Amino acid sequence: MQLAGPNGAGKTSLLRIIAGFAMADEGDVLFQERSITKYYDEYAQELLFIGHKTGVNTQLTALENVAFWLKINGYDSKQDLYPILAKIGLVGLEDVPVRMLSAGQQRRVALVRLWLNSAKLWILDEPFTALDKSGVAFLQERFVEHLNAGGAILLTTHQDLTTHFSDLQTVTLEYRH
Amino acid sequence: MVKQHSYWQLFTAVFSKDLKLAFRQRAEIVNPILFFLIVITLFPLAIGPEPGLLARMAPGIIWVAALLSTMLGLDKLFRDDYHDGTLEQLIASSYPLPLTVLAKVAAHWVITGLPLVLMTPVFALLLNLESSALLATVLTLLLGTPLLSFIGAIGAGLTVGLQKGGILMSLLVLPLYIPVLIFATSAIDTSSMELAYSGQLAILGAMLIVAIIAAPIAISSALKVSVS
Amino acid sequence: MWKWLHPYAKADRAYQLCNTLLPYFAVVTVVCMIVGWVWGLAYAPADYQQKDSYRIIFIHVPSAILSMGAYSSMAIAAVIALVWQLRNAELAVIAIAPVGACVTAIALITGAAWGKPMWGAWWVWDARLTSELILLFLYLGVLSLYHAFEDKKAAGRAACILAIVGVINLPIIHFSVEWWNTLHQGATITKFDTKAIDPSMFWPLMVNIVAFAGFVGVVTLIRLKNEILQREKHRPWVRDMVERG
Amino acid sequence: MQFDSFADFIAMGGYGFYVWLSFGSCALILLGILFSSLNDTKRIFSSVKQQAQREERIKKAKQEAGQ
Repeated sequence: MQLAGPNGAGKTSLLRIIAGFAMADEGDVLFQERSITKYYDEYAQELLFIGHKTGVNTQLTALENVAFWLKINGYDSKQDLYPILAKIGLVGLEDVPVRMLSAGQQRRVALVRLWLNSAKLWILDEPFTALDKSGVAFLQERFVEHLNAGGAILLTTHQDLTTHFSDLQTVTLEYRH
Repeated sequence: MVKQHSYWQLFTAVFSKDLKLAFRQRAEIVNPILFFLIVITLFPLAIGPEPGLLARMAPGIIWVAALLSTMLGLDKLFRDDYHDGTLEQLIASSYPLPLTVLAKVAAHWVITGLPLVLMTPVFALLLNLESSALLATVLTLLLGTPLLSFIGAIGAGLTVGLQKGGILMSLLVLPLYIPVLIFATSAIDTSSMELAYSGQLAILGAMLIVAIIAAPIAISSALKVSVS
Repeated sequence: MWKWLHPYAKADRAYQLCNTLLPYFAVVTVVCMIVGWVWGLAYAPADYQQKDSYRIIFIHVPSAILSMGAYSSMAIAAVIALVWQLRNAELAVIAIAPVGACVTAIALITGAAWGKPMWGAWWVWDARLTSELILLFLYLGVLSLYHAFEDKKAAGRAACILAIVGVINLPIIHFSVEWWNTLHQGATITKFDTKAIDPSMFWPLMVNIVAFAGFVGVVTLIRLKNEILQREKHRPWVRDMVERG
Repeated sequence: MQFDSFADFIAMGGYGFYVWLSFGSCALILLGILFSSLNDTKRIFSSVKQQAQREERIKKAKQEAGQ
């Protein structure tokens, strides 16, 4: 599901409301017919959120950041992360404090989570920003894998995804004065 | 990628991450202690070096200095996590937020509160504190500083999203510190008169337990408000 | 105008200079330290009034002098760094600060330990000890300011400015503390200045002062080499020097 | 030698505690700053080596990707 619309149309705030970070003025968000405000912990089990802010601490290294994220989501953090970091294009930068990396590389450290989770619902806010050609293709491959495994993705992006995803639904938001 | 839940793993993960960050930037540990020392040094310069006078005022001076330097450290408690998005990940993680907050405040106490308690006997020499009152001072600080961290973290959680949060946080938090200050300094005074001060310590201990249970819940709802 | 200073502006030349100076400083320091301590502790005559507790003078006075000396040389390096834009001088400021702080801490501890048998209290708000304590704060201020910056070039410049501001304030602080002390003279009688020193005590004191100065020099040179390496980490001359190891 | 025996030397005319406290803490601090500086040198050397290895890893990965 793609959320489209001009800048400032409220795409990001809608995403944050659905992810449970913000309160809607009215109405409620249901996940599997249960309101996320009352059952947020169960909802959080199945949620993966990557927003504008990467959620990566600049003082720690990429390895430490990913290991920390795995631990706070209950995954096994002892696994070898070097191959996955290499796959996403961070070879040689695994043990460098993240503040030394470029914006694109920092986003890749955040995006590595897509390969390391079993959440059903992905909520991604402009995942393709600051990624080069190979990065975008790589990410779309992962999306296909996740969809085939029965997962759901709600994202905002300015990329044209229709070529890659035939059954893509789009919701367009306009300004409401 | 199966998820197994161990609350202990989350607690240690958050706790050790904050400690590792603190040791990477030594300033986070040194600044509160230095601030504590400088505030203590100001008083004799202001009111004169007369030992008798200093000794009588020492408990109050030490406690006000400890209170201010704890507050100094609170500003950074959630600020970095808020600005780089880690706070969102913590909220959206599959663990309850109060537990994460408990770990963060415990780490904050170990970084700022514990060094104060350890340095107090040394700095108390500057104020010529009687040895009978020294033990009481250390005990009240040992119980008091975590209490200050928990209460202060509520203020920090509420103001983390605001630009000029620092001053506002102290205005919110200082009134809440007053009961802690009253019982702690009265405990030290009674101990300097060689009387039993276990009553005040018990009250401080009770406040601490209530804070450990109630504060994380208040802090996590404060954080959810700040993030939205 | 400073023609002879210019060649050492290039980092590796400065690094070589430190390397050549280091052994001389080290030898002077070790010799004077051993001679000074043994002479002061074992052979110098006891003070008729304070008996043997006065032997602490042999490290308290040198460390007090060096704490002021290190701060002023740090301030001079800061002036050179800011006025002539000499980056190595900026590194020197960062190299001296920690050593100066340590020497000041020694002066404080030895001052307190010396004061205890005389006045019965570990800490007495005596004029010299108070200004020594404030000097420690100035050092720690420069250090924490330097470490607070992410970008090390800006950090160096900020530390230089603070060092200069500090050195201008030093006499003012010293004067006001002296005045504050005489103001409250009635409260505590603290005569801390050393009386006329007869030669038998004077020479060991001199040796110790040279030893401490040498020590500050040695550690400053080591730290200066570290700072140069840290700043020039990506340069080829550092890389092949590390390979040579 | 001002002292008759080594025991007197340690006693320092009754002020031994203070004299040895100051000399001991002085030696401790001086050695502390000296070794921490030497340790910094070692740390910088190893970080330069680590950086060289890191570039090695990147070059190797590029070659593998190149084929």
